[in-house]
Amino acid sequence: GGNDGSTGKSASAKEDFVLSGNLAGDGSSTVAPIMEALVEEYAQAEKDVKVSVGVSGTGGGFEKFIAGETDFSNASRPIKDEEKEKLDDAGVEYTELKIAFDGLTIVVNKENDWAKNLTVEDIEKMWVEDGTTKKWSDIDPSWPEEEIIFYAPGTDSGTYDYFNEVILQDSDLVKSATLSEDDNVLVTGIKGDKNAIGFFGYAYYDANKDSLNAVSINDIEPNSKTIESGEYEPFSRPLFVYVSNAALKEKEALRNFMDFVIDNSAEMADAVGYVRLPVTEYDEAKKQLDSVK
Amino acid sequence: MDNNLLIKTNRRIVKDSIMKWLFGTASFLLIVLIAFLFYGIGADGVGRLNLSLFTNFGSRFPEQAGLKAALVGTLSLMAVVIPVSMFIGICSAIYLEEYAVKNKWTAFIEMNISNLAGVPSVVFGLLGLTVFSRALFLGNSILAAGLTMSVLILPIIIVASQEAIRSVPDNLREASYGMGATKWQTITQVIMPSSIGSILTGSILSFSRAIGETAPLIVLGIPVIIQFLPTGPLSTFTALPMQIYDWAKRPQPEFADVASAGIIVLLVILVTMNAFAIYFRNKAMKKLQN
Amino acid sequence: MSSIQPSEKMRTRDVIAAAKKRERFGKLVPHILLVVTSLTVLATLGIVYTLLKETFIFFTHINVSDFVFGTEWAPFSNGSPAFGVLPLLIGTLKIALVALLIAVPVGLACAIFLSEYASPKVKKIIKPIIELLAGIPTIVYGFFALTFVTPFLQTLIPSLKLFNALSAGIVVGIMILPMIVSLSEDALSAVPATFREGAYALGSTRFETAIKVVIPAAVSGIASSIILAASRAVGETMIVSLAAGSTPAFNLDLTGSIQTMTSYIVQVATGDAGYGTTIYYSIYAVGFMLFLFTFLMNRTALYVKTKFREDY
Amino acid sequence: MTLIKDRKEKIGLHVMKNENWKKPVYETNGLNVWYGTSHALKNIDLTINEKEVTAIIGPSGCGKSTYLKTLNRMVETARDVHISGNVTFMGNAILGKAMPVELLRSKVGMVFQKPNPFPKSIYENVAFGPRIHGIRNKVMLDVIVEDSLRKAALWDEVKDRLHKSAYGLSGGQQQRLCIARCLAIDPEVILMDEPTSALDPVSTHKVEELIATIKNDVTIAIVTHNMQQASRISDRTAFFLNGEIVECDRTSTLFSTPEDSRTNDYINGRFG
Amino acid sequence: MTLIKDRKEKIGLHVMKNENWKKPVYETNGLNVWYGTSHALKNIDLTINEKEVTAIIGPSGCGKSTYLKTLNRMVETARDVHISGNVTFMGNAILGKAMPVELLRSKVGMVFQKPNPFPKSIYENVAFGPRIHGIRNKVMLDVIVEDSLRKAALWDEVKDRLHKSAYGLSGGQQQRLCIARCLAIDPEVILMDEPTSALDPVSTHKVEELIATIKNDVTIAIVTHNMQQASRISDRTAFFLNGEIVECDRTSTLFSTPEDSRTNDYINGRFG
Ligand SMILES: Nc1ncnc2c1ncn2[C@@H]1O[C@H](COP(=O)(O)OP(=O)(O)OP(=O)(O)O)[C@@H](O)[C@H]1O
Ligand SMILES: Nc1ncnc2c1ncn2[C@@H]1O[C@H](COP(=O)(O)OP(=O)(O)OP(=O)(O)O)[C@@H](O)[C@H]1O
Ligand SMILES: [Mg+2]
Ligand SMILES: [Mg+2]
Repeated sequence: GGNDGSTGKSASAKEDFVLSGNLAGDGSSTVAPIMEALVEEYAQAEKDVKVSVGVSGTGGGFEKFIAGETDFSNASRPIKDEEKEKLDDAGVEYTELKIAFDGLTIVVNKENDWAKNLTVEDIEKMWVEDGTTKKWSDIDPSWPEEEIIFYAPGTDSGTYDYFNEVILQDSDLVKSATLSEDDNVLVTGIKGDKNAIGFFGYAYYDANKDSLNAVSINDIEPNSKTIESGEYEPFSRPLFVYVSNAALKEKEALRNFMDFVIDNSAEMADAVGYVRLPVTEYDEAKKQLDSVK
Repeated sequence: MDNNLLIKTNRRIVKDSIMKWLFGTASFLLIVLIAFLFYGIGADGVGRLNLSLFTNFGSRFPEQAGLKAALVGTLSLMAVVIPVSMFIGICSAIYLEEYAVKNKWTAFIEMNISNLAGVPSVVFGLLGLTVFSRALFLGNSILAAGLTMSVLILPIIIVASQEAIRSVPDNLREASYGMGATKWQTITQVIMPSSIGSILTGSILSFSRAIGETAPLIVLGIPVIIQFLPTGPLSTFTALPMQIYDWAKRPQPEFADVASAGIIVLLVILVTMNAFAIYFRNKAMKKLQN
Repeated sequence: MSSIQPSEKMRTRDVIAAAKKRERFGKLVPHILLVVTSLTVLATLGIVYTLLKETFIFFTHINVSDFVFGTEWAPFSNGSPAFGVLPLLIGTLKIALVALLIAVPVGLACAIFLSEYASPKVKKIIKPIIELLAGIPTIVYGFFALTFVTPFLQTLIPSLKLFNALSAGIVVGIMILPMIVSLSEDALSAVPATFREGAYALGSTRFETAIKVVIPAAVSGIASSIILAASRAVGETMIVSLAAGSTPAFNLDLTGSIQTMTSYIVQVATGDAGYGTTIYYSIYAVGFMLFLFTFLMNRTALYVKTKFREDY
Repeated sequence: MTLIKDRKEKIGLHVMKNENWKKPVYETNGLNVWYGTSHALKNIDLTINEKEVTAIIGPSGCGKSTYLKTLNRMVETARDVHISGNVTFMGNAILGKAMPVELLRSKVGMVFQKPNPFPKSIYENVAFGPRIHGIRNKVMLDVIVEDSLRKAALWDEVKDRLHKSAYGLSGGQQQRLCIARCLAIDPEVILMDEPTSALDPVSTHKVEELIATIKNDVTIAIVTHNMQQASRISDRTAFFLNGEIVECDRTSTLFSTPEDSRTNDYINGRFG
Repeated sequence: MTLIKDRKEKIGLHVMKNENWKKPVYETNGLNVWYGTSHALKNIDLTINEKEVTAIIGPSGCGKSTYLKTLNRMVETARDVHISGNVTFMGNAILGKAMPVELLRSKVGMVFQKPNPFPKSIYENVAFGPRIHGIRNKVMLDVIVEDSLRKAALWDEVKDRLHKSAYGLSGGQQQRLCIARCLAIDPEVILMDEPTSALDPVSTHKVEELIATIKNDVTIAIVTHNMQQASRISDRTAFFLNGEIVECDRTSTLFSTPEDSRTNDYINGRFG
């Protein structure tokens, strides 16, 4: 438990007091890289505030958040109704903060010189299970008559959830797809197979640009600009931090840290391969934070 | 010489040599495999083995990422695991070997220990989460993880200690009792000094298991993003295998090298511990060799 | 000699007083130790309680027989989530089977070599190295499987998927090897030297002695070592999570991605599934299943070891 | 030797006034010992006299060791042992709860067939007994260790390496060390179970000499398979067979004119 | 008996024509054996003659077992053993690579101090040797098993439970079973290392009788610590001390008029 009391003004005799305390967060591993960057920077600024962040997944994070074990929870999807209910039951009030976009990127093998662009409908046709074996030529007759090899994030991931929401719409994913919780594994898989296609977070594409091709969606190519502007639609999803109001009121350090998060998320998102939100979103978040008094 | 017998015997000897060669090759292959494994895992990480790996906390920059928190965390974890598991383990072994009368309860305890030894580590994680983290309000502290790991290796320590105590020759016990020593005196002054070497051997091997176990830590939800060192047993922390697991999942390929470097560090710790275990074993064996 | 008279060495009064004091303490000791020893029972109770509590809730959502006999495991499916545990069970068995196919022959060969052929010097070198293998964290093995074994096997079997039961099974086999080697070697070494002497003196070769005398005499120990190793393979988590994939498969194919009971637990523990959902409770049900499974295997090992022990 | 006399008077459990030559130390009446269902000792009646050497002979498995171990109740450390009958030590019944075994054993030393020094230094081996009986004083321990090693005729051989491991000693030296270890607790009786059967001729000779010396101060019961040894060193000899006493008499009598033909057969090597 | 004779003629390693009474089976010249640095046998010269019983006596640790085990090269199974010198068996050098140990041992049986039957049935124990030497034929095996058990004077006691575990037998029966197991490979020589020291008087007697019978067919070398046994059953006796041979002579001569005073001391029980 890292939520033992934080004493903001212990050195109140001095003018510039030193913040201290323990802050605990947990949640999505997708949010982890940006969170790590933020924590790393914050540790330089406030040496005595000890922030620890786990990566138990969005659900696991909420579980702890509900139990009152954490001060904030990272999520790669919006909170679910079940979780809301449990939070209500536990009497935990929270504030939802958006901190960055993760561009969900559809990628193909470097040697794939045909699939440069796909429409949302194409994607749907490819990825929804309908009992047939899918070939590239099914999408466009000029494309090779070879079986498509699918790679996708594990079904228990926020990325998958999001894909589900925008593409599958509660139909099932192609059964032949190779699923992995580890996105690096997907990268490796797609690199190794000419007929492969897959999707994962933009950060993983960003780190492997040299060896993978990203597919444009409806002629919009994924890059930080198109994602930030929302043009790369509907494949950019927001990443969230849920913070406990009670803890915010109680812990000076938490408020300080959250301010830091809002102020620096844009920069850190760029740094670790995510995409910053429009400035207005951060201002909105700031307002929300300030309203918790 | 009788030719027939000679030929038959020679044929049997050839068969024996073939089998020896076969068995020997199997053993040799195993060794090669280990070398291969070490090389395969470690090769990528050698480049990242520098001082900053040990003095830095985790970082978003692969070249700056370090193990400081994980290393200290693992050491702190062991600071809980070693005394707790050894105390309970040795006490149990002494009880079972020296005091227990064969009744249903001790038979049940023995059965229970052997079963516990076979419980998958991930299940121990679930135990730790429910009992230590939640019911005892220890959260994901060093203490919670330490107790979980202690329970996990406890059966190994008990069994190893039981064997060590059993291998103390009876004539030493006889000598001690014959002098009028009580049971407890015999245990503390004869049996323990004679068996502590082997007990340490078994314990060290089980500690190396505790150092490398990942699944229970994952289930406990041990954090990986930490920029500070633990301050006490109730502090949150991270541990080597968690850190390695996390790095290995990062998008940037450079992090894979950092993970490899972390694995090298972990393996070096294990090899060192095994070396100590072997040292203690040899010493213990020498001690009882009369 | 010093001025102290040896006559003062030990007086009966002191001896009796000291003996009484020790006796009082001595009587307490076994009780204290018994309490400490009983903590292990508490640990088991803790495990059973932990698992059962949430498993019961799970079974208020899902029918027991649907769980135990169901052939589809699709907890995240949007249309029709299914919680039939058999695919996980089959995945687990595939891993254990491949692992045993690797570990039993190699392990026994190695154990026989060490106990019957190797000189003490060679044994003294090889045994610690093999023990080292036992100490390597399974997460390390997991990466080994994924980055080394699978690519290598793919050159032999082109149809092999990136995640597959085969390479995970092989590496689990390597992981349990030291267990088989060391326990079987113990069993072989425990066969009294007089049996070997008897056989050698009749002109048997080492191989004949091993096959006809030593192994039959140690068969219960060897069998129990195999069962214990199998139970370890069943409970193995990280190798499988990293290298075998996470696609529950109800088939007998070894080249494709599978999911085991353990890797499902880790998947949910690190994944984004909602707290309080059926998925959340399902990991306890699977955990309980796993616990029962390994429990039965350990009981069997113990039974084999004691029931079929040759009394020499 | 007067030193020892002094101590003895102060310690005696049960002080006997008339120093009769045949004062019994141990009296055994109708002793039966079972290991589980196997009847190892059957109705043994035997008296062991003070400051005599009593030899116990008999073929393997006849119960010699069992009898000896009953005398200091070590026999009870085996599993599933049942004892009936009566054994008194200096007039006190030793079986049952009457006397704590630790007390009995601090009055009765035992030396085993295989020398069994502890894996400790020579000094620590000898000091072990006094220490467990509560003597902490370093000077006193030094005195006891030296005294005991001298009496065991070992002092000169080991005085320069008191703090080296006892396992560095030869088998014969180890056995004498075990005797010294016994002497350090200043026992009334020393029980010896084939103490020389693992020793070479020279060491055997030394131990036999030692027995001859210490029997002036200590009562000795010795099990041996060597008939000549029994006749050389003992005052009285008891012949055991199949868990029973066939004959017990003055050694010279038993070896020259045994009453029982089985005794005769045994001492003439016709079996065993 | 004729069965055996027949077989013997077919197999005989080194056929000797003149059936001289003193034909040597084993000749040992300048044999030295070291265990690591400890010199267990020093310059042994000894001849073992055909169809005689040669007894080897001496105190514990003098090298008796080591010598016996050199004769079938079992000594090499110990760690770190060095051997020099020359030993011939029926004229063939047995040390070094010249003769495979398996061949030597199929001509030389061995019986150990503690009976060591395999954890198999009585039948399987006796059939073990013939089987590994390639005899598969059931009828032939039956004949060999019965023949060997008869010669070991055990047939009548076990014929109704041939397929029961050998562990159901008493110690004495087990020892005779081990002798039968040896006889089944039809050896030229049987080496016996204190074969009766773990047996009761009656069993000892039976084994001694058995030795007296089979010595008509087989050469026997026996280690014993029982001087009377040596004098009862052996033709020649060798006295070992500290790894050396002190004396070797006809048994009657050695026991009545030993040349060496140490022999005299030993056989009169002055040590050991
Ligand atoms: N701990 C034990 N459990 C069961 N039986 C035992 C035990 N110790 C001895 N016996 C049996 O009791 C009988 C007497 O044994 P004991 O050791 O007293 O014989 P012994 O005369 O000392 O023989 P040896 O000369 O071989 O030492 C033997 O039959 C033996 O097998
Ligand atoms: N395997 C071994 N390793 C090292 N030393 C040994 C080994 N076997 C015997 N020795 C030593 O060699 C010497 C001769 O031993 P051996 O067994 O031949 O004596 P023995 O005459 O048969 O004695 P016993 O009557 O006790 O059986 C002894 O000092 C013994 O300690
Ligand atoms: Mg005895
Ligand atoms: Mg011997």
